[in-house]
Amino acid sequence: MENKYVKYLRNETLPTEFCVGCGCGTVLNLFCHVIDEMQINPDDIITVTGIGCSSWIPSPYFSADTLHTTHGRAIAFATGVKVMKPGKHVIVIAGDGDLAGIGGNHLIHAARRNIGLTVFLVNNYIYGMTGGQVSPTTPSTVNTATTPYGNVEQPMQIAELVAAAGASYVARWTTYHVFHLKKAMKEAISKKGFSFIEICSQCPTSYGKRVGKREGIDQLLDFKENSMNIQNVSGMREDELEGKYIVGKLVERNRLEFVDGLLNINAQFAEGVR
Amino acid sequence: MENKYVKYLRNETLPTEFCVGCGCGTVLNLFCHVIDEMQINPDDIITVTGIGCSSWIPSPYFSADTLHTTHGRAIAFATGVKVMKPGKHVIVIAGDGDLAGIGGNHLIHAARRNIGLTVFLVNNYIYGMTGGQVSPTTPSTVNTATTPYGNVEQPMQIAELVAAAGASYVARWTTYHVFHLKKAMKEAISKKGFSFIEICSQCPTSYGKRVGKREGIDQLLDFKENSMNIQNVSGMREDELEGKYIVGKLVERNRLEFVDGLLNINAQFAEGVR
Amino acid sequence: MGIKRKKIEIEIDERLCKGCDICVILCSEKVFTISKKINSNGYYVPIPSNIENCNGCLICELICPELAVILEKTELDELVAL
Amino acid sequence: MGIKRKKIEIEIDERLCKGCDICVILCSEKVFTISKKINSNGYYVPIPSNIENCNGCLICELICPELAVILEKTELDELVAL
Amino acid sequence: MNIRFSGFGGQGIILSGVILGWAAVLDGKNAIQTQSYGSSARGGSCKCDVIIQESAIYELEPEHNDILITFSQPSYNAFIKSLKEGGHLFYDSDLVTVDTNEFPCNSIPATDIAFKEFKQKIYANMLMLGFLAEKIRFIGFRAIEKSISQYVPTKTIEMNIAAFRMGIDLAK
Amino acid sequence: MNIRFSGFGGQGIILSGVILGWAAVLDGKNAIQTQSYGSSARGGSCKCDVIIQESAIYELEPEHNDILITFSQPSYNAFIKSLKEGGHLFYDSDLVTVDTNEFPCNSIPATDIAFKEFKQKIYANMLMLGFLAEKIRFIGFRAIEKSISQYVPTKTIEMNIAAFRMGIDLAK
Amino acid sequence: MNNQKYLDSLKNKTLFLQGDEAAAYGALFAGCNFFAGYPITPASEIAELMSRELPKSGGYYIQMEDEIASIGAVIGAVWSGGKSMTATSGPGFSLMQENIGYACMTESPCVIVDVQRSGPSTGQATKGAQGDVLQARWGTHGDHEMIALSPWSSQESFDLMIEAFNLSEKYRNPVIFLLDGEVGHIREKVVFPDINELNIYQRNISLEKIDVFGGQRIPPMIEFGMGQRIHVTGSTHKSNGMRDVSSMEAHDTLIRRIYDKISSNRNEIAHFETHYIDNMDYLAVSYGAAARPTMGAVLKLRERGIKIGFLRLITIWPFPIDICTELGKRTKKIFVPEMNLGQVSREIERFVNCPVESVSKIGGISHTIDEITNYISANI
Amino acid sequence: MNNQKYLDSLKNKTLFLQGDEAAAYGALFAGCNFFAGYPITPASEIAELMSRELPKSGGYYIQMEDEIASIGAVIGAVWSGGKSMTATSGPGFSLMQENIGYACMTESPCVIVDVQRSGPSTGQATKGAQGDVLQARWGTHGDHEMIALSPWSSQESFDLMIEAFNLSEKYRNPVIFLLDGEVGHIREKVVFPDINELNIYQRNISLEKIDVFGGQRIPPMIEFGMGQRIHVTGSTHKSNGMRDVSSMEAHDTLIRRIYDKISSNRNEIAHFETHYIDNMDYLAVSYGAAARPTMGAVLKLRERGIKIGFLRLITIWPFPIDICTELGKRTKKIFVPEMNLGQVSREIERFVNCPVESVSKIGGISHTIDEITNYISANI
Ligand SMILES: Cc1ncc(C[n+]2csc(CCOP(=O)(O)OP(=O)(O)O)c2C)c(N)n1
Ligand SMILES: Cc1ncc(C[n+]2csc(CCOP(=O)(O)OP(=O)(O)O)c2C)c(N)n1
Ligand code: SF4
Ligand code: SF4
Ligand code: SF4
Ligand code: SF4
Repeated sequence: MENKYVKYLRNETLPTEFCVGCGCGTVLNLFCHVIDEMQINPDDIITVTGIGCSSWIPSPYFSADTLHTTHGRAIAFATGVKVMKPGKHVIVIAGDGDLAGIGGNHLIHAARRNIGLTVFLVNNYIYGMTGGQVSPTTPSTVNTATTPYGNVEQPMQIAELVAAAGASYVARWTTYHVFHLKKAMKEAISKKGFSFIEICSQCPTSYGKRVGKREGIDQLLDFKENSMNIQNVSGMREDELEGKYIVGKLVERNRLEFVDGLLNINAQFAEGVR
Repeated sequence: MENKYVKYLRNETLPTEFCVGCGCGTVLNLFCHVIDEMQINPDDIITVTGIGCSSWIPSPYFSADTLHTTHGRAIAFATGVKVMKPGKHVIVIAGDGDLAGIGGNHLIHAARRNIGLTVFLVNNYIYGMTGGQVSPTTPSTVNTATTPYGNVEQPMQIAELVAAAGASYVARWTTYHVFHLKKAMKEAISKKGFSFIEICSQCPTSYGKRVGKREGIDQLLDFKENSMNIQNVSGMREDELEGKYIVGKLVERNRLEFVDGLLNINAQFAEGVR
Repeated sequence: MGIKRKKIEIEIDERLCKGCDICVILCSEKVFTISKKINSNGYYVPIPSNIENCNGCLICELICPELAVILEKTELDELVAL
Repeated sequence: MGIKRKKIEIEIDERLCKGCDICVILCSEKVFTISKKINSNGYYVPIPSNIENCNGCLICELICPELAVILEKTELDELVAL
Repeated sequence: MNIRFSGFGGQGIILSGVILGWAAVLDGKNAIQTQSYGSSARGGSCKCDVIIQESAIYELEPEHNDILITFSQPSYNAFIKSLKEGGHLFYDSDLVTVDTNEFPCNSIPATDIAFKEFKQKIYANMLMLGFLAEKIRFIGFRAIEKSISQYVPTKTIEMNIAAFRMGIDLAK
Repeated sequence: MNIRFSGFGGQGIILSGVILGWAAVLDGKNAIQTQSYGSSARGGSCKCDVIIQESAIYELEPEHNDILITFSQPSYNAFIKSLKEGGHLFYDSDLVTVDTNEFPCNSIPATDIAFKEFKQKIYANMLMLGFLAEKIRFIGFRAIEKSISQYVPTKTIEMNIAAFRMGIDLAK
Repeated sequence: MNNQKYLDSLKNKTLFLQGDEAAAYGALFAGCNFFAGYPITPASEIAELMSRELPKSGGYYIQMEDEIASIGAVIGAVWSGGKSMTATSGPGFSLMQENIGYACMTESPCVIVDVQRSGPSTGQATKGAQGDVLQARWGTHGDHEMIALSPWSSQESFDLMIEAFNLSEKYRNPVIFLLDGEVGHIREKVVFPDINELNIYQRNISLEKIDVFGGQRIPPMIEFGMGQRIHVTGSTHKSNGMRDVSSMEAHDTLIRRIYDKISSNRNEIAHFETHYIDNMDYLAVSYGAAARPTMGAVLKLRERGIKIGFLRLITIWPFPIDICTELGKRTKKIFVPEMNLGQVSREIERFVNCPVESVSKIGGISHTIDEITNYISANI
Repeated sequence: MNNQKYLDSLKNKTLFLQGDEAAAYGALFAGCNFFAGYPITPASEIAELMSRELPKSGGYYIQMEDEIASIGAVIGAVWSGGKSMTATSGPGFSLMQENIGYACMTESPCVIVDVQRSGPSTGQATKGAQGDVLQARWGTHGDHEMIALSPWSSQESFDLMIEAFNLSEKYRNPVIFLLDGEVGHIREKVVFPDINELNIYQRNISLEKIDVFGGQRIPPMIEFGMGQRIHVTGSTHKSNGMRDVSSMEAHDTLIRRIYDKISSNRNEIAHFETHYIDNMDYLAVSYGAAARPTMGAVLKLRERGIKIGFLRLITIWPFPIDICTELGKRTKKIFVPEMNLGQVSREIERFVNCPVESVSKIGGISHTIDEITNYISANI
């Protein structure tokens, strides 16, 4: 017998190559549930991804059209896809290093442009695939393969940044919050315009072991214990929020979607050159 | 007789090549005043810049060490400069296209890293040097050389974005606000950590003429009439703020400066390999 | 509308499970126990030994990183079932 | 501490001025007037024709994009000056 | 025949060249037009070259010109050297002071006339074009007028052609 | 002599190879060590090759191995083909089932012993190294012990050497 | 208005166009319906024209945040049914290199215009050059082949752009359109054809499930949204598109096929033009802007009785080896006027035994006819 | 601890190091005090070692947001007194191309390591290759020369890195350190020297005001903070550094000087090693990883009585033309084993008249000695 959501996967690629207990699998699992519950035909989905463990969630596992691009460029490629296929769900899933590190510029500009992509950024606080180098989201003071004496940089607050850049929908959840996250994924996919979820996820191999959480479950329990809903944090000091995962919906608003904007222009010429 | 601030310029490069009435010259002018009033020896300044009209403010005009880099990369180059010369004032001046368009990723990461650079972003709402193509800050609906039927994108709120990215000091002023801007420049230069001013500036040649403001003064008067201090806008709706320039200081806070962080690590080895 | 009774079946897909034990630990009703049996990929697949305790919260099925938890929830109409 | 009296001199640097007239228009005291005289670069350099009206706000000097406004403000101590 | 138009950005220099080049094509000749652009189009001198030939044109950037038209002192200074021996110089007599008598000179105060007659300095270029076309009869007036009407904004066609014709008259 | 260590990531496979290679160098021989890494080090089989020779080593990736050490069934399956005729197979008898009798086989339940004797499975690799070193006497025990003490964390040197020596004993 | 109507409205028109503009119109005639770009001198005119014309013909123009994003969007559009292109100059072309390799690896048909300017680095931004010829071939990492074309006039810029799209679709490879700042900015007469008489290569699309990345030398494409759930990756992949990054065979098969599909069709892809080669002692080889004064010089030299032939390259990559080899045997010396320090001249050296002399000129001003004439006269 | 003390602590040590690690230690011995990079397989080990060791020697490590930023920071550091480097692999190397051109144009000494992996595009990320050899020469736009070195062992990786820094400083040019994934990841014995006995080229810095960008073939540098208010730009500049983007002469003078400072010193920069060339019928040419099995094959072939010589290139760019030309005259055929589809073999073709045969292997596994031996045996 098989889990009924496995039908959404490319069966020949299973079991996944993710490490034991990796959160990427949970994101994949939830994504299947969401597609199922929303009754979306995978033929109407185009997934776009970059390079990194998290990028493997859609590529190769999820069975839909899949564009596995270069490191950091998923959103740029997805922009071309969405413009030519505005009727499809164009869904980008990739890592923090990929989308917010090297790819940060495409992220903020796509949010600003409000192009109708759905982006799930899997933030595992590290460069997983390359073996555990510091990422833009690695908390300060953590030792990684390239911060052997502790990280002196501040971690990026990606969801807040994307909200400031102009996205139509922004939320943050962790892989522990499977019910909330599932709901948020549905909202994000339904939302017209640029929608974005930062998913805090465990990486036992490359991150967890560096913070004394060697098993996937250890980080999950950390998510469980240290999450706070965004509605409850206003007024709290930066130091009070350290080590906390601020979850919840940050933004939901309506603005002109980019491809609609282009289509409006083209419509002006529908009857002749103006 | 000569204006006494001209001594801060490379005299043989004058008069500037800026168009008549361009705001870049005002930024240059104010910068000279600031250096003079702060009694900073230009030998202690290293200016770093990208490609574009605004990048010409330091290069070639301001007489200090000048690193004129590739388009969008000024902050990346400046990072190497600051790490090796933490005692110097490393000042980046460039345009919106350069620093927030192609260079947006370096901008947000430098802000996050909180490296002690001072960045003056001259926002003229257009790609000036290349002849008036749409920029990430061009207001919606404006016709440019590459948006002949109106811009369908939303303009980027750069100062807000840099604030969200983690900068230590963020302000926005216009070239009309010479006194405020001068003061802000001083604050930015004095501030430890990443400091940033978005300077709204007129570009009669490439932008002004497209919005019916053909002379530099026309845009200056627009700045004068349509600016609102950030302290007075909270609670206002997006549509009420359209066409307004929100000026003032957005952020001032203290965080560990990046190069200090590196120096702390090196200090641990001052007496031997640990 | 009658009272519903739920019938739940749980199985773990041996082919897919990697023995991370997340289901074991996060199940509030302790439905799963760690096994000693290795599957062909070298992983210890948990055993859903206390299915009767399951409250149908679905967390195991949703959170399993390998889509290995097979959970079938059949809702039986009490009136009919009686 | 006595009362200060300001002496102001204004000149425009012909070499640098590009005739944008920003100083002319933004000066609240109408110190400058547009000229008909072209400089060697082909620009019309304004004339600081009403220096006596100057209130010393400095905006012309600060805002001139060409650093062409030469403004000398000498503060004379009233007591000494008397 | 190599013709160079020169002056400040905003004086319609490049448009003059494009119109002339296209007129030459309409007249059955070969023509290419090139221009200087970018930062030098903002501050300093701006130029626009047109080569017109019966035969195929293989040269891209003429070293020397047969005709130089200039609307500003800096551009005159910069380009007078490029004029061939025996070449013709055209200039706006209000804006340019000529310091050589090597060349046959033709000048009108085009900008001033334009402002006086058409209320806008911008018509100076068409005035000069007419003046040039009459002085050096190498492209048919018809072709030039057709070219003008294709390149200027529809609303200004009439004015531009009027200016062009006035230039012709001034040359007579 | 080409030696391949193989198993899962986390079993200390690569460390074994590095220690052996360095020991060979300490023993005055030439040695190179290579490993597979990256994504395949996470999921599937992981391997570490060591080439030891008296003469200079020009080959980089041996096609065939003289010795294969394996700690998992998948890696056994993957690499048994790489073993030369007459090559020696070493494996953890609890984790690997051998389906051929082409090769001289040497096995101990290293992981189980490690867990029982040293409370941690991770010492299985040093047990196996000792076992191998005694069975195939090609590198001095001294050199190996010196290499171990340079490569394992200071606090675990003693335990690792104890495991190594127990491996030797088991082979006697 | 759809593409057909739009193109009908341009039928047989004659215009006075810059090489850049002609290239853009060529793209529209070729069926280009997606352009993503970033402004840069001297290529911005292409973007500007496309932003104005594409909406009229039912296509889409987007200005991206940089050149990397531009080429990314272009490739994304290709797989979503677009005929797509971008245009840039040296600095942007350098930035695009990683994703140009991706386009090669995924066999994504698209056209990348590089309007070459005087480099390296920012160089002389407003001056033309031919300094990116070898970069067009070798700019991205790893083994690959490349198609690159270089027109010498506005009319050829138009015509060749259609050919660029055709080759790109036919060989499923990116095509580099190597304009130079000179040709890009000359304005000259261009005559448009009747679209109905043009030969536009239609993308070879399979409606059935097939191997999109192997099985045949140039497999047909399947696009997104066709329900085939294709997998496109720049990692080494099997013929069905699925990643296989550890097998030597998978890599060898894939890369050699991609390589061979171009190099084995060299003679079909390689366009050139010859003049006076039947009766020559010397040979001039040139292309793009430099070919014009070279042609002028050849005419002059022949007038003077010097027996010189002329080979004008139109396709630069894959390099027209056969014609070079053959002509190399029949000439005492080859002169190669180029606006660079000698790039095509190097390639020629591989195939001939006679001396090859680069007549190089840099600094943004094209050779004059006299310069080339005199140089050749003095060096024969 | 300062650099001197740190290096003293490493004096005469023997370690078992990967080629990557050896390269990093080489850089530390050469005085490298700034590293900016971005992780990528198979180059990450260099960054990791530098992040650990640089602080000990008083230097600085920074991980940037991408490779473009990394090379940018490296160049910024150079002008601020740093001896600086970065390390990447193909995808990152492609991204760096624009700023590598900037480094050439501004004559900024720095070292860029490219640990080549199997491409194009993402290819086989964990497999080694030699596919970026021509990219190292031509990857950036515009005319430029390049220095590139390629070691074949961990020890040479260490030694050659010191040479890389020396050449970079001496010629004021970026140096590409062309490691390959194979050599980068082999672990073998490395013996460190005594720093005091090493020849470290000290940057030529002028304390007086001089022309930093001209006047002499390789002008001394002036760094930021010396009170000289220098002007550094990637646009065409006069010898004093000030931009001059319209004069042909300024460009021609600058670019030809930058070009000639490398190419005219070709024989001083070009290192190679020859074996058995005095008595040969055939010649093998190789470098980097492929040179090892080639050496093994040459030994085997000679044992079998086949008179084959071996030229191992250490410097790839500027290409060692003279030795190739000379040996080309004395051999019937040249065999070039490379882990690519033939890159150095193409360059050799320019200079010899005998047949040049590429013995190419791709797919991430290096040639075996037998493969090369058999190939050569079968093809002589
Ligand atoms: C241009 C380029 N630079 C670097 C790499 C190497 N690389 C592969 S994945 C990765 C980062 C992975 O981190 P993240 O995106 O956070 O994904 P994760 O593996 O942590 O899920 C990097 C740097 C690459 N493939 N391409
Ligand atoms: C990589 C690269 N892409 C594009 C360009 C062309 N370019 C030069 S300046 C510029 C933009 C200028 O806009 P901005 O930075 O806003 O400065 P402004 O001229 O408006 O002050 C561009 C796109 C370039 N030089 N390099
Ligand atoms: S390295 Fe981390 S992110 Fe990657 S598969 Fe393993 S646990 Fe998951
Ligand atoms: S184009 Fe605009 S920004 Fe550039 S110099 Fe002119 S006015 Fe200033
Ligand atoms: S959560 Fe899934 S993979 Fe983990 S032990 Fe349970 S069934 Fe197995
Ligand atoms: S503001 Fe300056 S440049 Fe403008 S007119 Fe006045 S003095 Fe001249």
